[in-house]
Amino acid sequence: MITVNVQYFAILREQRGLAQERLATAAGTPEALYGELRARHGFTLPADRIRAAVNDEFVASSASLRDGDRVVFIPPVAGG
Amino acid sequence: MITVNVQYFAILREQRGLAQERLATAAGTPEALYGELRARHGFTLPADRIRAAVNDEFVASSASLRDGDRVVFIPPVAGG
Amino acid sequence: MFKISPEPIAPAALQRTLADARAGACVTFEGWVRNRNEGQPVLSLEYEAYAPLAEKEGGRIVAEARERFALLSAVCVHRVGHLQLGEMAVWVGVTAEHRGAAFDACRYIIDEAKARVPIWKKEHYASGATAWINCAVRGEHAIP
Amino acid sequence: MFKISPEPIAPAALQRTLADARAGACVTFEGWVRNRNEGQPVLSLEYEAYAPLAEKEGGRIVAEARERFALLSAVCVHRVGHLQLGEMAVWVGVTAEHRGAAFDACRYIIDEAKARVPIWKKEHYASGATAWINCAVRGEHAIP
Repeated sequence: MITVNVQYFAILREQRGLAQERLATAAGTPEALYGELRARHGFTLPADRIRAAVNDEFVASSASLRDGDRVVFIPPVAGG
Repeated sequence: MITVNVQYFAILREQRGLAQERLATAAGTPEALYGELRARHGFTLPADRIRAAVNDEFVASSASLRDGDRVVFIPPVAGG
Repeated sequence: MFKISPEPIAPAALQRTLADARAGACVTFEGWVRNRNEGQPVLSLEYEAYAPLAEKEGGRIVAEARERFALLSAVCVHRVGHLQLGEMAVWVGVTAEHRGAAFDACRYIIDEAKARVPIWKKEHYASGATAWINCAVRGEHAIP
Repeated sequence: MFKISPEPIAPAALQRTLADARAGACVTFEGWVRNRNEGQPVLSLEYEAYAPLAEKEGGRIVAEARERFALLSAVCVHRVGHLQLGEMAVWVGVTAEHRGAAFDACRYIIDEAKARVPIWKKEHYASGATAWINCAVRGEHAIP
């Protein structure tokens, strides 16, 4: 188990009901962690429409998570 | 013979040394009139680089000139 | 330079930072909150950004534009917060010796920013409904 | 709307005339007097227009842009007189619902204006020489 900090934005923040949380997980990748959180919180966006960032950089969804990482799941963007 | 008003701009104004003049001519078209004035005043631009306007509208260089027309010879433009 | 701004964007001040005696062309793009989207009346828009990564990714886009086009300078500022109709959501300004590079770079920056920078917008409709743009999923009764 | 202006161009006031609740995009182009042209140091520029026909032909260009692109509004103002480095020679502003039309129309207007509107410019060089741009002829020792 590792402990990570997860930040939520936009539709994920609303569906989770909070902007960040610290949690323990057995997930080794952003993809696995999103699957776990989606099942727990009913996120509507499927994994293939989400990108991941760790410590303020984009990463592959299969990247390895480490203890203490700050993880952000990025819904489809819509600036401008 | 007809009498026309000719206005000069930019390089033609400088080469003519004035901005407008009233003159009598036997020229029946802007092209003929430009040829006459070029010979008289030494305009450097050849006729094929000049466009003509009569009474504030572009016209063909072969258009008919009429008594009282206001004629402008338009050097290559360079706005912006 | 790419910045996220919780304050209203001040285009005149931004444009003054672009002044350069070598510049013959300045192209700007402004994105304004408009009153309709895909046929629905819109009342207001909320913009939210993941600011640290948005500024990094935006900075990369501006750097790419400077590599691809013969620019003198380029700036993009994106607003966050709850914006009313007519307010400015994004400003892009570029200068170049010649206009072709300025137009191409300005468009490159806004196109890439819209596609890549982690900013989201939520539309508030006259009907009272809201929708996060691009976040609807098949089967939902939401804005496609 | 296309105007010839002997006074300095006031872009903020012009841009306010473009405000429209339907507009999502505003693209502007500014042409500035730059300090070099084709390698020669430039000190200042004189612009001269055949104003009545320039405004007619410019108005036709703006009307063409409105026919070709999905615009909400379009304005172009071209300065005349003796301009110093950094001064604005021309301003084009367009609004549209979507940015593609705004970029395309802004570029169309400035490209066509430069090619068709009877405006001339004379460059004053550091050397003391001057040249009417595009008016050199073969055999002259002038700026090509």
